Amino acid sequence: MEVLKEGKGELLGWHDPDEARDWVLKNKSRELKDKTMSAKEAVSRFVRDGDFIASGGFGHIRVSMAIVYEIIRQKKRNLAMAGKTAVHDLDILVGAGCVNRAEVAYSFGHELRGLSPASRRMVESGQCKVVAETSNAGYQWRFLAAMMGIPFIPSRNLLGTDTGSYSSCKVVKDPFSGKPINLIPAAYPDVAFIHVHRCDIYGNAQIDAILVEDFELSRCARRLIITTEEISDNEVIRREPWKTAIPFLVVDAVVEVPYGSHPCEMPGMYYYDEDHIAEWLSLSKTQEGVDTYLSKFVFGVDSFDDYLELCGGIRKLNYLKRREFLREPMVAPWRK
Amino acid sequence: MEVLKEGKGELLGWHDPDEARDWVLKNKSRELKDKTMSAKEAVSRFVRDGDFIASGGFGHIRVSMAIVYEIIRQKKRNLAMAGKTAVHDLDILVGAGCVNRAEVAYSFGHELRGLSPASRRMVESGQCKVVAETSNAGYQWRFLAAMMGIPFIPSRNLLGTDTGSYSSCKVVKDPFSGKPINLIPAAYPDVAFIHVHRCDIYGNAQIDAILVEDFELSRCARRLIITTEEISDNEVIRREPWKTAIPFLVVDAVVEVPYGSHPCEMPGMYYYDEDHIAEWLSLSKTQEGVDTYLSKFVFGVDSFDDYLELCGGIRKLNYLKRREFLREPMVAPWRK
Amino acid sequence: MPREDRYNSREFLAFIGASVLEDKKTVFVGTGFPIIASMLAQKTHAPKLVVVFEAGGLGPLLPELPVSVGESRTFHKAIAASSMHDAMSLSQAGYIDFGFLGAAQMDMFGNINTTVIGEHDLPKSRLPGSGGANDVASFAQRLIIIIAKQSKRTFVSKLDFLTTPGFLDGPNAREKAGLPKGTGPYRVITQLGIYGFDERTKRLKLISLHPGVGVDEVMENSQFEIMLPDKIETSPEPTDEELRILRQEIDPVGIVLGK
Amino acid sequence: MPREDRYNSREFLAFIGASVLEDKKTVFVGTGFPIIASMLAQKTHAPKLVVVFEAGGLGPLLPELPVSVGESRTFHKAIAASSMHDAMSLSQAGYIDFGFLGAAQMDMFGNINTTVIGEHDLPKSRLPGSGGANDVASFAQRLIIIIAKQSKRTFVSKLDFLTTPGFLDGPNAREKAGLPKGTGPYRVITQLGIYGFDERTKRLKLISLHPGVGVDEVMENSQFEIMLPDKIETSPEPTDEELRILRQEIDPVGIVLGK
Repeated sequence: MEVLKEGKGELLGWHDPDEARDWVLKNKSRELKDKTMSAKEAVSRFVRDGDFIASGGFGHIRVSMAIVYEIIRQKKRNLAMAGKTAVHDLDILVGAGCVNRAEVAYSFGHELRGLSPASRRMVESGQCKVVAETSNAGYQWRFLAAMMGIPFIPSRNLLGTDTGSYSSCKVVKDPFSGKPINLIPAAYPDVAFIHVHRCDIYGNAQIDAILVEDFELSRCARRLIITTEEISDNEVIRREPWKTAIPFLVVDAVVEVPYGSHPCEMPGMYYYDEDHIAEWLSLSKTQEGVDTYLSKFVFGVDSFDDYLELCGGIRKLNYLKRREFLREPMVAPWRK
Repeated sequence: MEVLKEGKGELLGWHDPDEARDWVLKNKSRELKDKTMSAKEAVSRFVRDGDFIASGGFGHIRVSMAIVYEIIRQKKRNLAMAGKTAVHDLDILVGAGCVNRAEVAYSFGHELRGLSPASRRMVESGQCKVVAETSNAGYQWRFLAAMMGIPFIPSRNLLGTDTGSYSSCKVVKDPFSGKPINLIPAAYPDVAFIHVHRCDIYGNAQIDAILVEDFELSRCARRLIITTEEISDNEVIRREPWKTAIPFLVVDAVVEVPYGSHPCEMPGMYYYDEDHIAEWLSLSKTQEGVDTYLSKFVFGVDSFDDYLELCGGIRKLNYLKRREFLREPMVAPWRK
Repeated sequence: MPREDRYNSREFLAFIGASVLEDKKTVFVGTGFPIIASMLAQKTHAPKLVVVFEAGGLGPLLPELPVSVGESRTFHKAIAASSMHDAMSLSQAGYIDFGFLGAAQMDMFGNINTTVIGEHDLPKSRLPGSGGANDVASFAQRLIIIIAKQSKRTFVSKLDFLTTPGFLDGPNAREKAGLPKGTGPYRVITQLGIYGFDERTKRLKLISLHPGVGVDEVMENSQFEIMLPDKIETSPEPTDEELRILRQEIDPVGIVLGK
Repeated sequence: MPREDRYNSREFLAFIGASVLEDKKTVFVGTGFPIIASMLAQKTHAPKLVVVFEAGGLGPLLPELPVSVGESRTFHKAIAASSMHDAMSLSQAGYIDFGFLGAAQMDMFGNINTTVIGEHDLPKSRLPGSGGANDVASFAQRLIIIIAKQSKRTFVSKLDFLTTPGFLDGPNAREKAGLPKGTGPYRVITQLGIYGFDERTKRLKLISLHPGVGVDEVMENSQFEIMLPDKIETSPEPTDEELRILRQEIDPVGIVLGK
C-alpha cells in the first residue's frame, strides 16, 4: 500500500487489531455481574497516570463531570485527552494540571461562550502539548475503526490541509477509484467515561436522544466507566432492548450520580448551569482563580451531592429543569 | 496501494464516490414533500429492467413483500439482487424469472425450513447466475461504505477462502499494521425496498427493534421505496425523533401496506405465516407449481388486501398476531 | 452409535453441543443445532451464557426455538436489539468467545463448504453460501462446528468450495492470510464423536467417541485420516432431565431434533 | 458600513447570511451566525430549509438559539436525532447543499484558519481547531463563510495554519488532493460585502457591497487583492420585520448579535 502522504501527528491510542483483540480477550469480562461502584473506586481502579482518556457526550452536553472532578481529586497526571469537541471537561482537566497532551478536533473553546482561558494559557505556555490535529468526523471515524476492530477507516476529509498534515492519517491511492483517499487510524482510548440516562448494574446503558459518537466510543475504549442518572432494573432494560446504546460487555464500572453532568446539559432532564460555567470562565482567567475554583468545588466537597448544594441546591436544579423544557428565558452571564 | 489479491466476483453496484455524490445531487430531493403513492406507481417509476435491487429486513423478517409481488406483476426482467440473507423474497423473484443474477451471502435457503427448490433449480440449470460470493458482514459493510460515501471498508473476514476469491474484494497490505487486510467495496443498489412499522408522508420512517442492516441500506440505495404498516403524522415522528431510522432525504416513495410483510414476520406485530410459506415451498418444487402459485397469489389479485383475504383473511391475521406474542404454539408445516 | 432407546442421534448431538459451551461466555450462533445447544446449556450448566445473533439480538431470554437468526425471538427480553453492524463489529473486535456453526462439508483443517457441490458457476447442487459463517469463523475466538451426519461425503479430502475458514492449509495459514491471531476451529461434533485439532499440525484429532461407537467407524466415515489421541475418551450422555428440556421446552415440534 | 441607525453590523451580517440560503435545501451549520442566519431564513423565505447539526440533530424546529451544536435544542421536534456518524456520513455521501461556517482567518482561495495564530507547537494564540469545519468544508456542496470583521488581520495572504479547505492553492487543487468533486467555497460574507469566487482562478471576487461601503474600504481591509466584477451590486437591506425576528425571536439576549 503506497503511502502518498503521512501526517506528522502522534498516533495516539492506535493498536494493531490483533493486540486490541488480545487485550479484549484478557481484560473484558463476558459475565453479567454487578459492576456498581463509587466514582472514587472507578477512577482509582481504571485511570492510570499517562493514560489516553476520552469523555463522552459533546461540548457541554451529557458529560460525566463526576468522573472529571474525581480525576482532579485523585491528582492523576500526564494524561492525554481526546479533544473531540471536548470543552468544559478538557478545559478544567488541563487547567487542573491532569491533562498535558491533547489530540484536537475542537478544544480550548466553549462554543458561543468564547474561548477557554485556562487551557489556552497552558497550551500557549507550553505546559500542554497538542500532539495531533484532526476534525470531529476524524475522531468519530477513529472510534468507528477501533470499534470495528480494523486498523483504519477511509475518508474524504482532512485532505489538502494542515489539519491533515498534523494528523496521524495517511493518504494512499484508492485501489478501486484510483484517486487519493485519506486513511484515518483507529483510536482505542485507555479509558472513557460516559454519562447516561439509565443503566443496570451490569452496565447495559440507555441514552435518550442523540448518541453523538458514544455508540462507537463505548465499544472501543479499553476501559469504560459509565456514570448514570439512575440505576435501572435489568428488567427495565430487557423490556425495550432496542434502547440499549451500550451493552454490558464493554463496560467496566457503573456509577450512579444523579445530575452527574452538571454544569453541563443532560438532554431531556436539565439544561446548562450558565452561572456556574460563567464563574469558571471568569475565575479561570488566572491560575489563582483556577485554584480557587478547584479548592471550592472539587477538593472542598466530599460528594457530588455536596457539590450540587454548593452550586445552588434544589432550587438551582429545579430551575435547570424548567430551563431545559424552555419554561425559563435564555441567559448568558458569561457575556461581557 | 499494492493489491496482493483480487476477488474475481463481479463488482456489482460499485460507483466512484464522486459519481455517487453527483447522482445524489441530481436525483435526491431535499424537499419535505408528499411521497405517498401506490406500490404499482412506485415500482413502475423506480424499478427498471436490469437494475441491481436489494430488499430490507433479514431472512423472513420485515420484508417488503408488497413490492416483491408488484415487481413480479410488472414482469421486470434481468434484475440482479443482493443475496444478503435474502430468502423468501429472492427465491420467489428468481422463481418468477425477474431476477437472474445474484451476489450471494445467504440465498437459496429458508433457514430451518430447508433449501429453496425454485431458485436452486434456476441456478443449477444456469438460468440464474451467482456473479459474486460474499458473507453477511461483507454485505453489511458494502452498504456501510456506500452510506459513508467512501470506496471501501477494510475488514478481517473473507480472507483465505474461496468466498473471498469469488468476491469483489481486494486484499492489500495495511500501511498501519503491515498485515494483509481485506477491502470490501461499497455497494449502491439501484433500488431498495424496506418495510417499516410507521412512516410519515415525507419518508421519515421508524423501525421497531433490530435494524439489521437497514440503517446503512436505506442511506446507500440510489432509489428507496418505503412500504409501511401505517402512515403516521409528521408530528408523531417529531415527538420522538430518536426513533427515526430512515430520514426523508433518502426516500423516494412511501407506500402504505398494512401486513405488507406477509407471509414474513413483522416484529412486534405478526409472525410468519408458516402455512403460506409451506405452500410455496411445496408448490415451488416444480416450475408448474411456481406458475400456479403466482397466478393465484400475484397475478390473480387486484390488491394486497385481496391477497390477504386469499391467505386466510382476518382470522389468519389475528392468529399470526397471537403467534407473534407467543400465545399460539409453534408449528412447522413444511417439515416432511 | 449412541443408545437409541433413550434418545435419537440428533438429540444426542444437541446435548453434546451444549456440553462444549461454557458459562459466562458469549456464543455467536448459526441456525438450528447451535441455537438449540445454547438454549440447553443456558437451562443447565451455563445460565449466564450470552447468545449473540448476527442480525442484532444480544443476550435474549429465548422463549422458544427461533426459526431464523433474525426473528423477534432472537431479541425477546434481550440485553440489546441493535444491528448487524453492531454484532459483526463486536465480533471482529474480539468480544465473541465461541462461534457455533452447522456445516455441509468439512476438510481435515476444519474448513467448511456451504456454497456449492460441483462447479461454482454451474453447480450440481447450490447451497445457501456463507451467510454469517465466514464472519463467525473469522472473528470468534473458538469455533465449534456441528455436522449431523459424518460420512465420506461430509468429511472430505478436498472441499468443492472453501466457504468458511478453518485452519486453511495448516499451521500459521490463518495469520498469513490476515485473519485474527489465535482464532480458529476448536471442536467438531458429529454423530460419532467429538474432535479437536492437533496443536502442531492443525489437523482434526479425535477427542472422544460417543457411547457404542468404535474408532473404525470414525475412520470409515471420513475421506481423510483423523488423528488419534493417546487416550480416547468416551463422550458423556444426557440425563433424563436434559432430554426432557430438549423435547418439551426447546423443540417440542421436533423441527431440528426430529420426532 | 450599513446604516447603523436601523441595525448594527452583526444584525446585518445575520440577515445577509440568511439571504444567501435557499429553500428546500439542507444546510450544515457551525455555532453562532450560521445558526442564526438559518433560523431567520426559515422564518422568512426558506421555511423548508433543513438544518443539519454535526452531533446528530436533523431538521429540528428550533425553539430558541442553541448555544452548542449538540444540545437538546438542535433536535427539538426534529426529523431525526441520531449520531455524528450519521450526520457526517450523509454529508460525505453528498446530501448537504450548504455548509455554513464562521472563521478567524481566511486567504484568497477561501481556506480558513481556526487552529493557531503563530507557530503550531508553541502558538501565540491557540484557537479551538477544526471542530466539524474541515468536514463540512470537505463534504458540503457549497460552502458559505462568515467573517464578522474583515481586516488585514482576517483576510490574509498566508494563513498561519490551513485548518479547513477552501480551494487550497487554486484550480483543481481540491480534486487533486482527493476532496469531493465540484465542492468548495461559494460565498464569503463580511461586514463590508458579499463575495464569491472567480470561476477560472478560484480567487475571491466581490459580488456586492453593503450599503454605504466603498470598493476602497474592501481593498484596504485585506492583505490580498480581491477580484472585482464588471458590475458591483449593492447588498439588500433587512426589513423591520426581519430585524424584529432577529431581535425578539432569535437572539433576545444578544449573545451573537449584541445589544
